[in-house]
Amino acid sequence: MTTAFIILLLPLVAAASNLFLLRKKANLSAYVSTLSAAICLVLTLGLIRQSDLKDLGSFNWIKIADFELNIGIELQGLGLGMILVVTLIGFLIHLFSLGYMREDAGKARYFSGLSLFMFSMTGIVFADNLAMMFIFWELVGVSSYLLIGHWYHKNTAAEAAKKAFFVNRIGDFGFMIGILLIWGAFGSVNFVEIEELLRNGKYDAGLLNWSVFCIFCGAIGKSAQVPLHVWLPDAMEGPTPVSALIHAATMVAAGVFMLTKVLFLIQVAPTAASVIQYVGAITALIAALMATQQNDIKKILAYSTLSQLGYMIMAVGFAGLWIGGESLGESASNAGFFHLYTHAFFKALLFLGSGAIIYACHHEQNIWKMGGLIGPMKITSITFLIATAALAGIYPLSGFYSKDAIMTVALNKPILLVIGSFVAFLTAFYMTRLCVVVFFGKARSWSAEEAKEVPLLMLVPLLVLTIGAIFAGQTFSYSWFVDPKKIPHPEGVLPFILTAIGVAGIVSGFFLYRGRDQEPYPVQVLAKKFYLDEIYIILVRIFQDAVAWVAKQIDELLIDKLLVRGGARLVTEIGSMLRGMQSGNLQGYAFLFGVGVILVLYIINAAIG
Amino acid sequence: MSLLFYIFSGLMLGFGTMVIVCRNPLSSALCLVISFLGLAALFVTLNAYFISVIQVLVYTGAVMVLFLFIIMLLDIREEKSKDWNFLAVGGGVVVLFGFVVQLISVLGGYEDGKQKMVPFPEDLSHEDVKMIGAEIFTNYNFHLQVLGVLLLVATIGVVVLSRRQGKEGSENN
Amino acid sequence: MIIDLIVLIPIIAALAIGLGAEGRKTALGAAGANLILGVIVIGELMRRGGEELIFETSTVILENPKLTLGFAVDGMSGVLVLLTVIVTFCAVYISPEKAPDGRVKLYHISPLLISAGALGAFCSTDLFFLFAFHELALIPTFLMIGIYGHGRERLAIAWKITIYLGVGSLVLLGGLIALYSNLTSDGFATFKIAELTAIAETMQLDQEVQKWIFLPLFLGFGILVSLFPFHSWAAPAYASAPTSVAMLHAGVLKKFGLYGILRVAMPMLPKGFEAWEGLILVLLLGNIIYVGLVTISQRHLDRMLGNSSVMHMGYAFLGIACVNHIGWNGAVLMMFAHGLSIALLFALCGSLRERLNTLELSEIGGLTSKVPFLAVSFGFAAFASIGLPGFANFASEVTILFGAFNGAGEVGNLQKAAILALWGVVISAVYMLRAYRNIFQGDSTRGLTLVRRDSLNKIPIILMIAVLLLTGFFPNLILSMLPS
Amino acid sequence: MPTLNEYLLMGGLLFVIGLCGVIIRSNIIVILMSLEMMLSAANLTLVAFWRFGGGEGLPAHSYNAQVMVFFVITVAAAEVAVGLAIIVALFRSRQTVEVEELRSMKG
Repeated sequence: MTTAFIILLLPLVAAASNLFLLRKKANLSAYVSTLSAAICLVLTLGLIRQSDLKDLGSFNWIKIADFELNIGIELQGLGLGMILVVTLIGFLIHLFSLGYMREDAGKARYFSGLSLFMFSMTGIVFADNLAMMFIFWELVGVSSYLLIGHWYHKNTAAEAAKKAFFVNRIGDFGFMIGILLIWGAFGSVNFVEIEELLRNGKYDAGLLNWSVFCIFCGAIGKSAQVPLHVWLPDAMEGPTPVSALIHAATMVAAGVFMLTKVLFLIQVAPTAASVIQYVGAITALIAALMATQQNDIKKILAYSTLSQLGYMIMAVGFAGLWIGGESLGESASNAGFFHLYTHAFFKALLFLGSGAIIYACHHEQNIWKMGGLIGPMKITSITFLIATAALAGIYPLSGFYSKDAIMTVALNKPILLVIGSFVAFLTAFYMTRLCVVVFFGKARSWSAEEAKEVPLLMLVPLLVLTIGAIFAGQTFSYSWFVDPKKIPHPEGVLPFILTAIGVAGIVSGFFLYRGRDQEPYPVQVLAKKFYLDEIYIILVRIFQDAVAWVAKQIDELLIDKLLVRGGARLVTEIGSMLRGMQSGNLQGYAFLFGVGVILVLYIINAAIG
Repeated sequence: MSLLFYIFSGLMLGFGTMVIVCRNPLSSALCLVISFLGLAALFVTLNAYFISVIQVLVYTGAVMVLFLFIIMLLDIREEKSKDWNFLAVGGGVVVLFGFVVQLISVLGGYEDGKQKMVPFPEDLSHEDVKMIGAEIFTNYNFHLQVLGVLLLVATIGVVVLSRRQGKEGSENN
Repeated sequence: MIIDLIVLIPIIAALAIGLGAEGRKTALGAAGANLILGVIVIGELMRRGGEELIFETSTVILENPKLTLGFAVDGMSGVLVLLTVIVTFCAVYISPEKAPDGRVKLYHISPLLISAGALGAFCSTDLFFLFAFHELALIPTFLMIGIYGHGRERLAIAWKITIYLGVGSLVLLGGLIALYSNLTSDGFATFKIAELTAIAETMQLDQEVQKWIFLPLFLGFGILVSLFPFHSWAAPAYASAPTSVAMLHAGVLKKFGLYGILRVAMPMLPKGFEAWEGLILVLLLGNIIYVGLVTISQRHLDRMLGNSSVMHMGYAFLGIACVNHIGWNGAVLMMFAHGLSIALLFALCGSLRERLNTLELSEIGGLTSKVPFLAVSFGFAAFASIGLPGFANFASEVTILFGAFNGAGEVGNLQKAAILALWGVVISAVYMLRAYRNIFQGDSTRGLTLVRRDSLNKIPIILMIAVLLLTGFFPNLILSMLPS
Repeated sequence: MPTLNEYLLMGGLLFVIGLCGVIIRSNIIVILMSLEMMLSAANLTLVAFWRFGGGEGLPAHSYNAQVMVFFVITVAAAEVAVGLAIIVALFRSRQTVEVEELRSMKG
C-alpha cells in the first residue's frame, strides 16, 4: 500500500463509514471527513516533493488473459498541480462546510458525499489510463449528483441533480466511445503506452480525429461546454461549498485536465483540435453574455465559471495547431492548465464568498435584495473584491498572468483572439455589476440589513484562498510542477491592451450599475439564457419522450396486442370452430366415423393400388 | 352349397336391414334374432361349428333376451318422431354408398379372395371344438384369465349401475 | 457429490414442506444450507481455476444413446450457481410466513422448485437434463403467478408467460434435436455436453448445416431470455409475479437462455453464429434501444423494472456476439451482476408495494424521509442497475464493450452495434433516475399508506448490495474463474 | 362353392348396415343392436379368413382366428350387459332413449 493509494482510498473509507456507521452521529461524521481531507492534504504535500512519481503502484482490476484494466497511479507534470488544487481546496471546503452546514439535518450524508467526491477526483488525477479515468469520471458524476440533490425534498434540487447526471451521461457516452476507439486502434488504454505506440507507428488520421472528438465529448459534458452546458447553472441548487469545490474549482475543470492528459492525441488530430477551440470560444462568449443579465449571485458565478472553462478548453484546443512544423502542443495545454490552476483559487474564493454572503443573508440569493454588504461584512467583501479583480485580470493578481497566457496562444487565430478579448471585457463588466450591486449602495431587504460577518471557521478558508488568488500567478507558485519557460508569456503591447479592456469593463460596469435598485437594462434573450433550456426541453420531449411513447405504443399495440394476443386469439377461434363439431350428437359422430373409415380405405387402397 | 350361402346371406342382410328400418324396437330385436341365425348358418358353411353354436347360444339366446327384456322393462314402443330424420338418413345413405363402392373396389383388386372354397379336409372336420379348447388353454391361457376378470368387472359394474340411486346411493355418486 | 446435494436440498425441502414441515423455516434452512454449499463450491473453483469441470458425478440411465444424470461445475456454472443460491436465499427470506390467502405449502415450495430447476439446469452435464430441469422450473412459476400474482389480469399473464416460454422451449427442443442428430451416429450416441462439444470440434459441421441448427437454438434460448421481439411476456409477468418469483425468474431463471447459448450454441456451432451475426446485432439493439425507450415511457415502477431487465439482456447478447473470451466473460459477469441487481430491485419494489396502494410513478413521491432505508438501498440498486463504477454491472458492461472493440482497427458492424448499445447507458440512467426522483425525492410525501417496520427484511437487501459492491470492486474474483 | 370375396362382401355389407343403423336411428337400444351387427360382421370376416387361410380354398392350420372370435363374442356379451345397464340408468334419469336428446357431451 503506497502513500498514493492511501491518499486515494482514505476519503472512500471516510465516505463509507459516514454512510453506513455514522448516519446518526452527524457531528462525528463531519470531523471524520474533514480529518481525512486534512490527512490527504498532508500526504499529498509529502508526495509531491518526492522525485520519482512515475509508477506509484497499481491494482489489477480486470484481467482476462491478455486483457487487463488496471487501477494504476501516475503523477507527473500538470497532475502535480492538479492534485494540490484538489486536496488543498478540498480541505478548505471541508473546513468551510463545517460552518456552513452546521445545522443541516443531512450532515452525515453531505460529508459522505464530499468524501466520495474527494476519492473520485483524486482518482481522476491519479489515473494512468483512460479506463481508470472513466471509472472515476463516472464517480465524480455520482458524487456531484448526490451533492446537488442534497436537499432532495426541494423539487428544483432533485430536478437539477437529475439533469446534471443525464447531461454528464451523454458526455460520458462520447467519452467511452473515444476510449473504445483508442483501445481498438492501439490495444491499450495506458497513456504512456499509447504515446509510445503513437510515436512509433502510423495510425489512421480519420479514426484518431474521431476518437479525440469523442473523448472531448466527455470534457464537453463534465466541463459544461456548449451544447451540454445547461446542467451547470442548475447545479447551483446544491449547497454553496459544493458549488465552490465541484462546480467551480475541480470537477468541472477535470475536462480540461483530461485534455491535457491526452495532449499527444490532440496534437495529431488537428481537425478535432479546431473543434475544441471553437467549442471553447463559443462557450466562453455565450456564457459571458448570459452572465451579464442574471440576478442570482450563484448563477452569475456559474456562468462565469462556464465562460472561464471555455477559455481553458479553447487554449488546450490550440495544442492541435502546427506552425511551421512546430506543434503548439505543450505551451497551449500549459496555458490552459495555468488558467485552471489560478481560476481554481479565485473562483473557489468567489463561491465561498458568495456562500458566506448567502449564509449571512439568510439564504437570500438574489443580488437585487442585497446591497451595502461591505459595511457589515468587511473581510468577506474584501476577499470577494480581490477575487473579482483576479478574475477580471488585473495586474498583478493571478488571473492576469493566466489570461495573458491564453491570449498569447490565441494570437495564432485572430478570430478567437477577438472573441477572447471581448469575453475578457464582459467578464470584468458582469463581475463589477455583481460587486457594485451586492456590496455598495444601500441594503435592499431586511435580510441584507441584518447581515453580519460569518464565523471564523468560514473566514479561514476565505483568507487562505485569497492568498492563492493573489499569488498563484507568480512563478514560485507553479514552477515546481511546470517549467515556467513552457508557459507562454505575452510580449509587446498585448498585456497592456488586455489590462485596458479589463479596466474598461470595470469602469463601464461601475458607472452603469452604481446606485441602481433593479436591473436598468433588461435584455430578455440573455436573461432567459438564449432560451436554450426551453429548446432543450422541447427537443427532449420530441426526441426522447415522443419516440419512447411511440415505441411503447408499438410494443403494446403491435407486438403485444396484434402479434401475441392476435396469435392467441387465432388459436382460440380455431379451437371454437373445432368445438362446433363436437355437437354431442352420436349420429353425427357415427357419420364422421363412417366417412373416416371410407377415407382411410380410399387412401390405403390408392397407396397400394 | 352356393345356394345355401346365398340364402343365408340374404336372410342375414335382409333382416339386418329390417333391424334398422323397423320403427318398433321390439320388431328390430326380433329381426336381429333372425339375422344372427342366418349368420350362424354362414358360420356353419365355413365349418366353424363351435362359433356357430356360440353365436346362437350367446347372441340369439342370451343377449337378445336381454334386449327384449330391457325393451319390455322400459316400455318403449315407437320412436317419438314419426318422421325420419332426413339429415341422418341422407348421411347414412352417403356412408352406405361410399362404403360399398370402396368395398367393391378393394375386393375387386384382391386376388387371393378369388379362390374358391374346397371341401373341408375330412380328418379335421369335427375337431374344431377340441382345437379351439387346446388353443385357449395353452397359448391363450393368460388372456382367458384377463377375460374372466373383465367379465367380473362387467358384472360388478352392471350391479352398481342398475342400483337405484336412492338415499344411500346419492353419496357415492 | 456436493453439487448433487445443492440440487437435491431444495427438492427435499420442497417435499418436506409438502408433507407438512413448517413452510418458511424449512425453505430458509434449505436456502441457507445451499448458500453455504455454494460458497464452498466457489472457494474450490477459485482455488483450482474454472477451466475444467469439478465435483463431477454421473448416473447412467441409458447406455445407447448415452443418457446420464450427472452434475458438475466449471467456472461459468459455478458463477451461476452462486448467483442462484444467493438470490434464492434472499427470495425465500423476503417471502412472508403465509401467502396472502393464508396457505403455506405452495407458497414456499415454488421458490425452492424454481431454484432447484435452475441449479439443475446450470449444473447438468447432460443436454437432456439441461433442458428438462429448466422446464421443471417453469411449472411453479406459472402456478405462483396465476394464484398469488398481483392485478386482475394475473391468470392471463400466467398463461402468457407459460405459453411463450413453452413455445420457446419447443423451438429450442427442435434445435437441440437437430443438433443431437447431426452430431451423433448410431454407434456413438451421447447426450453429454462435453462429449458433444468435442465431437462438434472435430467434426466441423458444414456452414449451411450449422446455420440452420443455430437459428432455432438461438431463437429458443433467446425467447427464454426475452430477446427482442419476443420480449413482451417479461414485463407484465414480472410486474404481476409475487416478489420471490419475480426475483428468481428475472434474476436467475432467465439467465438459463444465455447460459445455454454460451454452453451449447456458441462452442458447437461457431459458424452458425457467423451466418446470423447481422440479425443478432439488430435484435440485441432492439433489446437495448427499443425496449429502453419503451421502458422510459412506463408509468408503473414494476413494469419499468420488468422492461429494464429485458433491456439489460441486450448487453449480455452483445457480450456473446463479441465471440472472444473478453466478451463472453463479460457476459457471464453481466449475468451475475444483473441477476443480483434486478433481484434486489424487485425485492425493494415488493417492499414498496406492501407500503403503497399504487406503484404508479406519478402517484407517489418524496418517500425518503419516511422510509430512509428503502430509499438508500433503492439508490444503491438503481446505481448498480445503470452501471455505475463500484458495482459489478459496470465492470461487466465495460468488459463487454472492450471485448467488442478488442483488436478492432476499424469500426465494423459489431463496433457500430456496440456504440449504439452504449446509448442504452444514457437511456437506463434516464428511466432509473426519473423513477428515483419520482418515488423518493421531491417536496410532498404521497402514496404512502402504511409504515411497518417489522416486515422489512434488511439482511437479504444488504447481502445483495454487499455482493454487488464486492464483485464490482474486485471483478477478478469472478473473472478469474472463467476460461480465458 | 362360394369364394372368399363373397364372404368378405357379406361381412362388409353387414358392417355397413350396422353403421347405417348407428347413423340413422336415434333409439339408443337399436343403436346398440347395430353395434352388435358390426361386431358380428367382423367375426364373419375373421372366420372367413380362417377358412381360406391355408390357400387354395383350404382352412388355416391354426385356430387363432376362432379363438379371437370367441373372445370377441365374450367381450361383446359383456359390453351389451353393461351397455344395457347404462341405458337403464340413463332412462331413469332422463326418461328417454332418444340420442338426439342426450347431448350433454356437447363441447
